[in-house]
Amino acid sequence: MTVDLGVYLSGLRLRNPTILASGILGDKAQLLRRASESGFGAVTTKSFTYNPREGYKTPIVAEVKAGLLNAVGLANPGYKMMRKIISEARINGVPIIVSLAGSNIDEFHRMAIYADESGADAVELNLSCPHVEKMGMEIGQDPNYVARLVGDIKGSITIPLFIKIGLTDNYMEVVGRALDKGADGVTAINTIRAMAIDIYAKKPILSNIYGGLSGPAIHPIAIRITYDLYSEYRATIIGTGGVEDCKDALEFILAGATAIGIGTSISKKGLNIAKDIVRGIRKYMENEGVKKLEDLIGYVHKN
Amino acid sequence: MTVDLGVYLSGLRLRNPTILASGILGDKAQLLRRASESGFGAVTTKSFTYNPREGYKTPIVAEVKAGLLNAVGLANPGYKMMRKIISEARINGVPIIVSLAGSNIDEFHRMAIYADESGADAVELNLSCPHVEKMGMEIGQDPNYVARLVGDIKGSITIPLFIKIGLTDNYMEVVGRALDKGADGVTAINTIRAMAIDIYAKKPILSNIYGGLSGPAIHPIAIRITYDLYSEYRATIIGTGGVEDCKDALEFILAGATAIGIGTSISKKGLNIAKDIVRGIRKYMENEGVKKLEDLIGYVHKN
Amino acid sequence: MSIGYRDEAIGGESSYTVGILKRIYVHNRNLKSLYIELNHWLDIKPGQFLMVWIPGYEEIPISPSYSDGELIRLTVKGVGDTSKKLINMNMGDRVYVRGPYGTYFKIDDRDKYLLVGGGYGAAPLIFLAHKLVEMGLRPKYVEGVKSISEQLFIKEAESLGLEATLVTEDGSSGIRGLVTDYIVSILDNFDSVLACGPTPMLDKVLDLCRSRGINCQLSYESIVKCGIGVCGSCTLGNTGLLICFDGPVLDINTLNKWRYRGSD
Amino acid sequence: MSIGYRDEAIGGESSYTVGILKRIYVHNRNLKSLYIELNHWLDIKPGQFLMVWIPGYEEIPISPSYSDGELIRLTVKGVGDTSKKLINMNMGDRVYVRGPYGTYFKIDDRDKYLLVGGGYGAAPLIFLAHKLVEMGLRPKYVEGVKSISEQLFIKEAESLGLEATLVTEDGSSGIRGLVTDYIVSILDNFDSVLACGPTPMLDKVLDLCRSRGINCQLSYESIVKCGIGVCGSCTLGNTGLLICFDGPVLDINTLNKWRYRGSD
Ligand SMILES: Cc1cc2nc3c(=O)[nH]c(=O)nc-3n(C[C@H](O)[C@H](O)[C@H](O)COP(=O)(O)OP(=O)(O)OC[C@H]3O[C@@H](n4cnc5c(N)ncnc54)[C@H](O)[C@@H]3O)c2cc1C
Ligand SMILES: Cc1cc2nc3c(=O)[nH]c(=O)nc-3n(C[C@H](O)[C@H](O)[C@H](O)COP(=O)(O)OP(=O)(O)OC[C@H]3O[C@@H](n4cnc5c(N)ncnc54)[C@H](O)[C@@H]3O)c2cc1C
Ligand SMILES: Cc1cc2nc3c(=O)[nH]c(=O)nc-3n(C[C@H](O)[C@H](O)[C@H](O)COP(=O)(O)O)c2cc1C
Ligand SMILES: Cc1cc2nc3c(=O)[nH]c(=O)nc-3n(C[C@H](O)[C@H](O)[C@H](O)COP(=O)(O)O)c2cc1C
Ligand code: FES
Ligand code: FES
Repeated sequence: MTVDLGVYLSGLRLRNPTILASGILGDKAQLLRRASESGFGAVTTKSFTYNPREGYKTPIVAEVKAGLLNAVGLANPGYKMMRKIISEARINGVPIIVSLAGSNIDEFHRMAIYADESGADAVELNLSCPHVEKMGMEIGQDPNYVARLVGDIKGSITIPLFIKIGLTDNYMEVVGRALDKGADGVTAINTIRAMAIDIYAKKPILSNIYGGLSGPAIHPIAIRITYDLYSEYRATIIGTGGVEDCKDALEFILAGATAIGIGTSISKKGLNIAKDIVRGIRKYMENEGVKKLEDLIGYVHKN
Repeated sequence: MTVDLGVYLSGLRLRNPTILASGILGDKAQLLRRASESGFGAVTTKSFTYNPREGYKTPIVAEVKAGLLNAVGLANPGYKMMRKIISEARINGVPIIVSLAGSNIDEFHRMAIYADESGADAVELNLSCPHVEKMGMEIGQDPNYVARLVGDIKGSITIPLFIKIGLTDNYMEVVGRALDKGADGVTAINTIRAMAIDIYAKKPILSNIYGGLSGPAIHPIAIRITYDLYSEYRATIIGTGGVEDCKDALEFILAGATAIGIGTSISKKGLNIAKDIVRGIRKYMENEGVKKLEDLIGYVHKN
Repeated sequence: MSIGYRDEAIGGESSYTVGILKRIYVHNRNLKSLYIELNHWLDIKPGQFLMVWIPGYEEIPISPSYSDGELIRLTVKGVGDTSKKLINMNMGDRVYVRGPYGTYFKIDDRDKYLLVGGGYGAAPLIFLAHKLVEMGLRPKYVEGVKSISEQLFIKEAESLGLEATLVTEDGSSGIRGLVTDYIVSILDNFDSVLACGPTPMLDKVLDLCRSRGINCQLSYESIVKCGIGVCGSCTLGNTGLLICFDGPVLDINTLNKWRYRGSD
Repeated sequence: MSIGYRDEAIGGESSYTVGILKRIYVHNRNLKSLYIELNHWLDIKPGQFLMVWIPGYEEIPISPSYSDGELIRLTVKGVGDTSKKLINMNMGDRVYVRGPYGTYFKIDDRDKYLLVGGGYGAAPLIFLAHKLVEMGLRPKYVEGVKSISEQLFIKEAESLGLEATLVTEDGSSGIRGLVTDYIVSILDNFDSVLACGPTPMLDKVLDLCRSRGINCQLSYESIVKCGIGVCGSCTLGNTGLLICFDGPVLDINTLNKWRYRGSD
């Protein structure tokens, strides 16, 4: 049986549903290119900010039992570098999604237009960084702000627009408003604000004290949010959080995701994880008699 | 070196900081008694509701990589049974904390008074059950409601009052208001709403679809919340979430917890986990030259 | 016929192991043995139970009546929605199992064992009989049922070379009466009784063993919901023993320590 | 003197292994070897690195110059805040380490090895020398430094029974010049070069080996922040190779595959 793993993500054709999540190896062209070569269906850049950012001092990560805490601090070379990065990163037509983290609507707007002009295949607005002041959760929690932001940008760019949300009380409202204003899809979810203390040092591990929790810990929460968004809005979703194997990925797809963001597990398994997951999904489809992966999107809502 | 593991929890003397978390084996007298005998410093009952509840149909739990999902559905024999349970459960003076889940202020009020009259050592208001409508998160997210609730009950009972919170956007405000109204402490945190899908069954596993995520997954989030509450309010905190060993417990104490709730890990290690954790904490204190455990409470804020 | 796929092939872990119904043996309309192939190997010891889920129905605890790790046999009586659905499944249908959970029968190869099963409680005992015979032991197998139509594993026990006795309440076959009455006469020939069945039967076996100072291990039932020792629904009588965690197989010392006097 | 406690005693896992400074060897005021006892055993292979954290300071990557799993030796040059703090620690002070991370020198016991260390880059090579000698091999050990005051492990290499050559830029001891110039003359006697040092030195070694068709494994440095292959800060030059994940030890085939032409 030949099976089709390709998906259409708001108009973008992906050869398979795996996407390199934003911030993982994503601020250098050669790493994005390597991710594409390693089998990802699309790649996301690290979030660009208006001005370059050094990021936080080390320790910027803390390994916890159920995942990873990070406080990289949006280290990036500034949005002006994206043109060069996009052109050098492009290979074999693998779509490049540019992630943006502005500190106000104007910054977001300019960066989005620049991304469009620079050849990005889509833009993802990071509304949910849990450890950087003014560029994080506060934005994503305000439905009016998000609606204005999306409305504003949507009128100025030609490529698909995604918003990236985190776990907030009102994500349903925020996403609803964003979709109303023309957002093409939702990336769910970002890391969750958390903390780790070393009991011998008797200090928080991260130099920034707080970090974002990712990995297996957040997977069941991301599944819930994906399920909710699909159930209510039939939204186009990039399900992200704790994907380590094809079962985690398939859980997202059944819940309603069109594609799957992969981040933390790359630190254990390297970029080849995309190939492994794709192989697993193919095998699953053969076993379960599913010809087109797209038929599985949101399947639990129909079953 | 002799070390003192006893703590004062809003006036209650605990021989050690471990507390059986609400809902784990906690609706039967003989199980609460067994927990006390097994070494817990205090025990919490399952949340009582006004009327008896059957709970949800099975599956009520789903094991995920980073922890456990549960949707027990607040199964309990109704608050009238608490008197009998408390009297049969009492042993060796181990404090019994009665957890309450009302669907309105009146229910909470009546149950709290009844708990006080029935010999409970403290009352914990469950404002954060993530999978039962009208008895859950909606309550805990409304600072005005919580303030009224706490003010109302505080005037009517003589025993310490704790509120149990979950992960919400405004927990700082909610707790601040509750403390203003005289709440004696905070139990942080409850489970986080989440979901699991079986990829072969292609259905949500839990009969209730949604469940509460507990275990290692939520530990770094609970640490963050404990840290925040201690940092801002110097609150008395029962740190709860993903405690599997003495390191997890000590992390809570250093972050600001006076005592430690233990739930999910009992399914792996049994009730003897309390003894193991106490032994580990003792050893740690000897090694680190700490005479009184109370000296470690909130230590990272001073270090 | 093969299972069609192996779990390992796709990678990753699930909560449930998938089982596919391969063969059905009908003891009677309401009591069947289901042979189920698993999509990955499980190490199940006689006495332990699985939580068996049929999506759309509930999840119920079942102690397999046989397992080689990949092929398991569940012997199920239809008593309610889920168990009835289970015995009315079709070939090729799937069930989802998690576990195994709980304690199992502990074997000491010097012992002379008496295995006593009541109703579908015979399930873990015939599984155990296979293991004992593999170890070179020759336990006696006793099965107590209401009537001949409920007979389960007498032939299987005999084919293992064991002395097997059927006791029927209505005398339709074998010895007439209650299995607990029957074993009184033979109890003194054994070091240890291993039993599973309805609670009143087990309580009676416990009394008999207590009064004669004979060892026993009893597999009790109760309402198992979580199966993993957190929900508290499965206590045995008034004890603090959890059937899913401390049991289902409980030995006489544990029962004595908890002063278990039988569930009324 | 003992470490006072063992990690296993209290149970559970931490992110960091605690190390206690037990002994300091001063190569010079700005270059020291720290002997550190760990509170639990780590399996560290020569070439791998640890992330070393001093609370209040940063966390930096260090490749141990020796490890028996419980006692490690870090040979550190003070270049910035954290490394300077590290070499100015007192006995009994603690450091926190995680890892080991990254690749290590792969040994094939038929090979004739040339070990070339530049500055503190000699650290993983002297560790490797110990292992090679244990395996019964006799590599040649070459150390290149600016001046005699920076000399590190020549005596240690000799005490292992190895032929060891010191090359100083200023000629204050041993052979005068650049270590890369020195090895040109002897390179053809070896099957494989294992080297660690400043990037320009390694780039030169790579060129030499490429032009002569000699195998090499080179341990490169770059800015390591996460250490676990997620942050992307540690790429080698313009390649997509991560020093913390694909490296630090990279063999010539990998470098060729990525068309690595040296970092400018
Ligand atoms: C350790 C253990 C091993 C078991 N092994 C077997 C076996 O090998 N074969 C077999 O046929 N049955 C076995 N059972 C019993 C089986 O689990 C119940 O018959 C089944 O749960 C009933 O579910 P139902 O939905 O069909 O019926 P329901 O409509 O739920 O109930 C019918 C009857 O079963 C009892 N019951 C309901 N739920 C449970 C539950 N979760 N646990 C226990 N009893 C319950 C009720 O009290 C009622 O009497 C075992 C039970 C336990 C605890
Ligand atoms: C795999 C590996 C093994 C190493 N082994 C050793 C060793 O055995 N002994 C030793 O003395 N040093 C070693 N280093 C170098 C050591 O990590 C740096 O000297 C240290 O990070 C500088 O930190 P600082 O805070 O003291 O100085 P900073 O003030 O941070 O910087 C001083 C200099 O070090 C460079 N640098 C800064 N941060 C890093 C970083 N995270 N990684 C690499 N370079 C950095 C800067 O570019 C600058 O030139 C190793 C580096 C790597 C990558
Ligand atoms: C080291 C690291 C850096 C990250 N940086 C960003 C970022 O710049 N922008 C963003 O939107 N998300 C960022 N994230 C979040 C991830 O894109 C992803 O949403 C999250 O990690 C959950 O997926 P995972 O569990 O597969 O890692 C980062 C995550 C990690 C671990
Ligand atoms: C099976 C189960 C039932 C629970 N029932 C309750 C409850 O009735 N009331 C309550 O306040 N919390 C309840 N909780 C939440 C726990 O008390 C605790 O806050 C949470 O599980 C986090 O701690 P843990 O990670 O140690 O389990 C329940 C948790 C579990 C796993
Ligand atoms: S079934 Fe839940 S504790 Fe036993
Ligand atoms: S240091 Fe972060 S990827 Fe290598």
